Amino acid sequence: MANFGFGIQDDLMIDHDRLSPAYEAVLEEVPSIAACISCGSCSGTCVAFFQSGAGFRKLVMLLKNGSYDQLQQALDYCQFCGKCSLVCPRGINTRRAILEMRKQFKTQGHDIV
Amino acid sequence: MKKMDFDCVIVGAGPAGLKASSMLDAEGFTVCLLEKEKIPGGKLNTWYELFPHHESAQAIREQMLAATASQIFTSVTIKSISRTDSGFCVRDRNEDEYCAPALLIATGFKPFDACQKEEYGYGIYENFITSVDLEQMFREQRLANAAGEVPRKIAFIHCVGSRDIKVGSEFCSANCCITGIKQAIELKKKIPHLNIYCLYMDLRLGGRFFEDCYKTSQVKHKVQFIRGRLSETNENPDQTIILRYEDTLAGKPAKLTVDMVVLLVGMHPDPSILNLLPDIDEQVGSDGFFGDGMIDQEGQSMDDGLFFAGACTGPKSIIQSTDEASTVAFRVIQYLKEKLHTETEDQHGKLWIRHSG
Amino acid sequence: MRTPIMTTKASNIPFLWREYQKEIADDHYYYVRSCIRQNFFPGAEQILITLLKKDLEIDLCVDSEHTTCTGIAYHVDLVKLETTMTVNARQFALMTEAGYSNFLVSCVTSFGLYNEVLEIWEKHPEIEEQVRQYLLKATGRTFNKPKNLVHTSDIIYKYKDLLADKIRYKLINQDTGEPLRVIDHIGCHYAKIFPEKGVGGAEYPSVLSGTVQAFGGRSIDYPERRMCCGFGFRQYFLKSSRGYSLSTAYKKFKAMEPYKPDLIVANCPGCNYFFDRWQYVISELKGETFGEEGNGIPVLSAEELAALCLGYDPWEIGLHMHQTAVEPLLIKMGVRFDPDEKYRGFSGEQLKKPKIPELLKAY
Amino acid sequence: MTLFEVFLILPFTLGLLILLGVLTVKYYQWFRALNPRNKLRLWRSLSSKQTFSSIAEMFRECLLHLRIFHQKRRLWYMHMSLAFGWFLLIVVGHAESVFSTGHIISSPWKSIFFDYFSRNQEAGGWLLQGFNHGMDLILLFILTGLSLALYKRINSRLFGLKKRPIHSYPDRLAMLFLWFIFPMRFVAEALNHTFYGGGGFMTGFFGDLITLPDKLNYISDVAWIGYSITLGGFFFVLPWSRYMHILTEVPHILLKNAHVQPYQDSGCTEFSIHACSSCGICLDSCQMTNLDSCNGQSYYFIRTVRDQPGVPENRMMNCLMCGRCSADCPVQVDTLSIRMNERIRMNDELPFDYSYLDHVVKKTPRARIAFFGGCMTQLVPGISASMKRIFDFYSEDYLMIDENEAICCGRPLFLSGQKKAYFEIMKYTREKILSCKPDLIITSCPICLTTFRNHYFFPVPVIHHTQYLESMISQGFLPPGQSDTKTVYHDPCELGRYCGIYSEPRRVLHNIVELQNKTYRQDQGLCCGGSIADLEMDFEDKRSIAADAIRQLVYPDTRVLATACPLCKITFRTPNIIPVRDVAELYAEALKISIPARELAAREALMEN
Amino acid sequence: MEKLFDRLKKDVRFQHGLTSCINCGTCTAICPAAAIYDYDPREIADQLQVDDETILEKLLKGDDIWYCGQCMSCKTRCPRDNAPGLLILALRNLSIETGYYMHSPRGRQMYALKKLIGETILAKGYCVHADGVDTTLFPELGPIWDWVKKNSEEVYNCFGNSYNRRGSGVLRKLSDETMHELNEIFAVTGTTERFNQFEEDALEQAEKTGIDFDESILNEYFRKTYENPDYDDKSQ
Repeated sequence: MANFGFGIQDDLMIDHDRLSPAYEAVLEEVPSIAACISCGSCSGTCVAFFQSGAGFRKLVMLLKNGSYDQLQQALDYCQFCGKCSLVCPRGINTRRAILEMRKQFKTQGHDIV
Repeated sequence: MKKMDFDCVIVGAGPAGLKASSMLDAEGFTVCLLEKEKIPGGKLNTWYELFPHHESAQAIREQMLAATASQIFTSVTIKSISRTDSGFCVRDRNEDEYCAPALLIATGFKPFDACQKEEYGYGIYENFITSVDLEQMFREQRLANAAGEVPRKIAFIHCVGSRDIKVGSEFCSANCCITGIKQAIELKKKIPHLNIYCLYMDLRLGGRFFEDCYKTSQVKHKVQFIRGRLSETNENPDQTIILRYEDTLAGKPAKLTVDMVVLLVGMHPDPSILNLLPDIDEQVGSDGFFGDGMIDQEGQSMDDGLFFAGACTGPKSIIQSTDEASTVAFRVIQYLKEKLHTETEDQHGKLWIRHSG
Repeated sequence: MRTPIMTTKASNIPFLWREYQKEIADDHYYYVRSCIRQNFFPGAEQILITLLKKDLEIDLCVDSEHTTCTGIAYHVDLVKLETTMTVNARQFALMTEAGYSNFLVSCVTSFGLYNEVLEIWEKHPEIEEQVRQYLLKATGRTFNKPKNLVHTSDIIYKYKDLLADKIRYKLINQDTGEPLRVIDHIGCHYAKIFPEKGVGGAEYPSVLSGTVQAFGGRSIDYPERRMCCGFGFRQYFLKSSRGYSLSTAYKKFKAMEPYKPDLIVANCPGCNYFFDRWQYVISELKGETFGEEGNGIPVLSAEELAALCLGYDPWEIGLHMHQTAVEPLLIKMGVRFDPDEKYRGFSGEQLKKPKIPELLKAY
Repeated sequence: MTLFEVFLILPFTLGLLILLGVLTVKYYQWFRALNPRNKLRLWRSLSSKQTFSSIAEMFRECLLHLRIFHQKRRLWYMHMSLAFGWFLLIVVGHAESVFSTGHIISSPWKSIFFDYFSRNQEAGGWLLQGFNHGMDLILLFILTGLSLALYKRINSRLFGLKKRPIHSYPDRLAMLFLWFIFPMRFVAEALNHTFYGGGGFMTGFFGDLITLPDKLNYISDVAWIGYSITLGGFFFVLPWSRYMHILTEVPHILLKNAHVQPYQDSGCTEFSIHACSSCGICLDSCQMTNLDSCNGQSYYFIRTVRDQPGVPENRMMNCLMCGRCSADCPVQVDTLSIRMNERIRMNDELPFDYSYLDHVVKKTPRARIAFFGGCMTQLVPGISASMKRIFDFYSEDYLMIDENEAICCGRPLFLSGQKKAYFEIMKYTREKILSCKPDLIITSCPICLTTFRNHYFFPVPVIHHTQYLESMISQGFLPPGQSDTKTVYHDPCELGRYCGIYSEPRRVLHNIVELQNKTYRQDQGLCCGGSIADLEMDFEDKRSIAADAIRQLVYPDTRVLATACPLCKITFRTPNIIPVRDVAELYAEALKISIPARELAAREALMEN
Repeated sequence: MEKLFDRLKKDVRFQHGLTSCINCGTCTAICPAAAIYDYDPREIADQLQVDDETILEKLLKGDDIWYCGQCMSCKTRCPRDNAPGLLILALRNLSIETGYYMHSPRGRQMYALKKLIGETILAKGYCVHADGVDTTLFPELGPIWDWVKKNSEEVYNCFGNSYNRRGSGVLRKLSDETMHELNEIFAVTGTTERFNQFEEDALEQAEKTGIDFDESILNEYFRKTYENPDYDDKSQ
């Protein structure tokens, strides 16, 4: 095939039609994550935020949108201190959810989509 | 061609009108309600259940009708409203005249015409309905898309015709958010396997128990809330709809395919009454609703016997408009008492008859 | 104490863009050309003149001294706004000197730009004044603002019914009798910047679809319809980011594929160029063609379409300069044409045929 | 020996042999599984005089159950009567047979079925009579306990148990046998008396009531066989039931006194879980028992560990780890360690990456006191602010280690079972704290304190801020202010049960406010419900536990609830019943003077010049 | 030194481009660039709502502003009548005026564009001219273009018969007066100056990175910036 010095780039658009099995799995275990209102209190208080750049609300979002690679990286930074669960206005059991996410990616690794 | 005299004429037999009338005739004043539709009840006739407690709109309507003893004239089309020395005279198409010292406007609001928001494709693609249409569906117990199938994925679009300079409405309609959530819950109750998405910018759930509704919809009914305003839509060959928006929390453009789209249309002022009223311009705010929305209610024309109540003075929930109606009714009563008192100085009998009755 | 309240808004009265018709003058136009089109589809440029002069008997001033509007340079941030405005002012000056007041633009980028400039002057008279100074200083010219600013596709739309009576070939498949499925693509700067400057506003502009229907075709609505062709100015002109342009166009092609279009009509020279050439590139890169049996989907501009339907010779319109072959369309429409004439030069000699792409068919 | 006798003995002997066989095998395996260090510990303690106290304890706890006695008297009597009574039955029974036969060593059944074998020999004087009566007395003693046990099934409240444990099937079967053993013995002996005489006051009396023709005498033989079968059956089921504890408590006590913990030691774990008698007292002490959702109490947890390979997650994770259960446990099973083992087994391998903390740890100025607030304290700025003020007041040379850059002590990771991750974090935190070369480390978070004490091995002393304040007071630096606010102090789990700090905060409070609960019972503190150890509970449940705890703690006229743990403070805030203050905050208020002593000194110096 | 924001506010495109942003994201939703680059017009509009010099400077020095494709779809959609597309123009303009554009590999490409388009305009009066483009720079022009180039006279003269000659047909040659006027305009309005700035900055950069640089249009520096702006970021 010819080489033009440029090519067709893939689309970065988020496809909300694509389901996220990992999200379903976590939701099964921790139904309260459905109550997230993305207020960001969690990110504000997170001790690892300056590094991971992802508070709990973003973890949930990444999980929902199925961007697992980013998610995994951010997950590994979590120190599990549980401040997020204390500040959460919706009383979400964040630490349990994060534990569950870690499990998901330990067992299933990158290849779940 | 007949002339009828009352103490107060109320235009619009919706929640506000009915509430006000019931309070007025409790005080012994003779009131008439003018309704342009065939039956009284106003928007209550279009709603199915009311937020936040899912009360039946019909039941509420019956209660309100039962509460009032006033004369209700239906299918009245007002031709003109004129200010006479003894108050107001409302003339309808067949030249009947309804005259009274006090005139209360409770004409309510007009749902935004979603066709104006063309990029959303209402009226172009078949699987688009507005929240009003959905209420209709609920009442007729037929929830189906254009092809007559039960939908599997539905999206609710918030702020349609609200907070949008492009369709000339920069105000927030205040009630669409909760309406959407209420309808989402009702849908989920009726169609358990339905996937529901809400595309919102902010969720403005000021009212009491609204937040509870919101949380229930999330946790119990698994309604998914996506923060982003719908930008444009297109139809697939199979008549499903592609929604284009940004997931503003992720900061990336996103798309979603659904069987059916519900547009939560805003509450717009009803212009039909505007040009009928005398010296209208100073009665209307920049957003097209009556009154100035000031806490200082004197802004409402106490002095000349013209009153406004309900959703015609700004987006309101039913409870809000009835509340306003009762406050306004109270002022009407005061007004009438003063006015009739001054009248009685020349003709005493009137006052006596009135208060014996 | 009563507070004064503003009066009610006129914008509360409902109004549908779809039914919106812009003002298009009947006659006496000053014509400015498009850079891109002159290079890649010169036939379209030329045929329009004949079309207007001969078929519609419109008085058209074809000036040889007007320059580029610097639109491309402006959008790739090369020239300053002042420069662009002054250059445009010069075009207006030429128009004024020629004694015209209706400005006919052949390029959509220019069209958008002229509108923007006029808008800016409208809102900021001081800027207009300054530009007048610049122009005077640089060229000693003065100008009046055009009364009516239209794009070539507007005129064709205006007279579509009149043309429809004259046309020889309808947009109908001769074998099946079915109307041709036509994709219409509106250049972004035609109405997206100023909806009121386009026929039918920004969302569902009817400037092309209207014409197509008048000529008997069926205009089809498809996902990504309102998406940009992907020019992206600097994105395209720099090889490093040309992928942007290609990918965007590819997205559009994929979206229109299921509707099996017979023809793409665009009113913007750039869009024409990209839809024509990217089909070739995609075929080379991905081995993928979109039309029937590897022919690709023919791409025409409004002018070319009108001229073709009116029965002008395809080669006179310059259709042989398209990379994506038009012959399949001609055959469908039953246009009579002479394949041997395709590559005949100005001097009348038969030129050597161009190379054939690997996959995309050419005749 | 007649054929019948063989039949009589067989079930019992078989059961006994199987029991002994299984027991030896199991114990051997478990002992093998002990990790070497613990083996050594065990030998050491066995060879020391520690052993005697162990034996004493065995007598006290295995037989007399004194710990239960201190908690619930009725329950104690039930357990004690069965355990001690049976013990006596065996011992006295043996003595009886020894006495009657003459030889010291006699086959067990001789004593077990003594009355059967001593048929047709006429009463051997008053002593044997005495034995008979004694044995009857013991039997009666047991039967009363048994009847209580039966009644407990109907109404456990009588025994002070909120909830009756729901036993597993093998347990129920074993229990069935157990219940029948003594009635059977009673019946057998009674019938024995009817036909052959003998027996004591009770069996004799009931035996006389029954009047049957002599040709029916085989009935008594049947009864004896029944007795033997129940015994044998019980022995047979025992190793697979909770009654394993009867015997396992012995090694468990030995291990316990040798300071061998089940933490990360499968052998000791086995001994511990089998030493659990499933008495259900822990159900009672667990604050989550009131929540209908909960099934993670130690009783159920340990049983699951014992009976099935994998423990379901909610059962393992749904626990506050407050330690109330192990504190109340009559057998002193270290439930916390066992739980940790399970959690670690499940979550230790989870991925993590803390390399980024390299940037966090940086050189800090030297300071005498390093104050580590901990994550939770950051959400309760009042504490650290007060501590600052106090330090300034006493013009200490201190440094707020994690004021700007928070870093977790790692205990939450540990408690969730992610041990590896925990030790990784620990590296950084330790380094960060020591970076200021302190002589003393003070933390305001009991959670951190526990970790520091258990794993950090700091070269310098680590204390809780209440201890610091207490030392100040005992040095005579009494805070000037003394308010009469009626205050109740709540013992944080990790401060009390984990670190054994009870008196210090009380002494501090006593000096600054009107403390209402000066006296306290060690280990009886409640949990606020917010424990980071629990990963299952919903927010609502946590809140209800907190509310419940507050109600139990405060008096009608209490104005302030004082505590010494930021997490407790946060959790107690949620039910919004009573203002919650930290000891430090109250102390800081007591220091009314806003100018720190340092400045005062400086001024005085100025005056002098 | 005048504050950056005050300079930005002077730009009419900024005034028209931003009233107030409600972060609804309708612009990003249909932005072709956002679907291909890590780029979000909403964020840019949002960042410009506060007069923060540091944020603005970061924008001017960064890559983000150079991703926009100027399709202006955003203007149509915005419920508050903003136009991120115009903001971008204003930002790029300021970035060039302040010289910050040289901080971004994508900004530095201005030189290549000046070579390609700017010089064509000043030389011929067209933005694009057949003589300037060929299939080496623009391979997608395809075989047909090679054919056109080979027989340009023959092909173009069919349409108005004035190819590179005086006349009124396509690609006619513009009179010297016209070209002079055009150059004058560029000079008067300051674009000529800007072109020189591009040249100087490019030369400086070329020396810094040690890449051949000369007057010829296809010099190495041009080729590098044109084909891969990140050529020198690779080493870092």
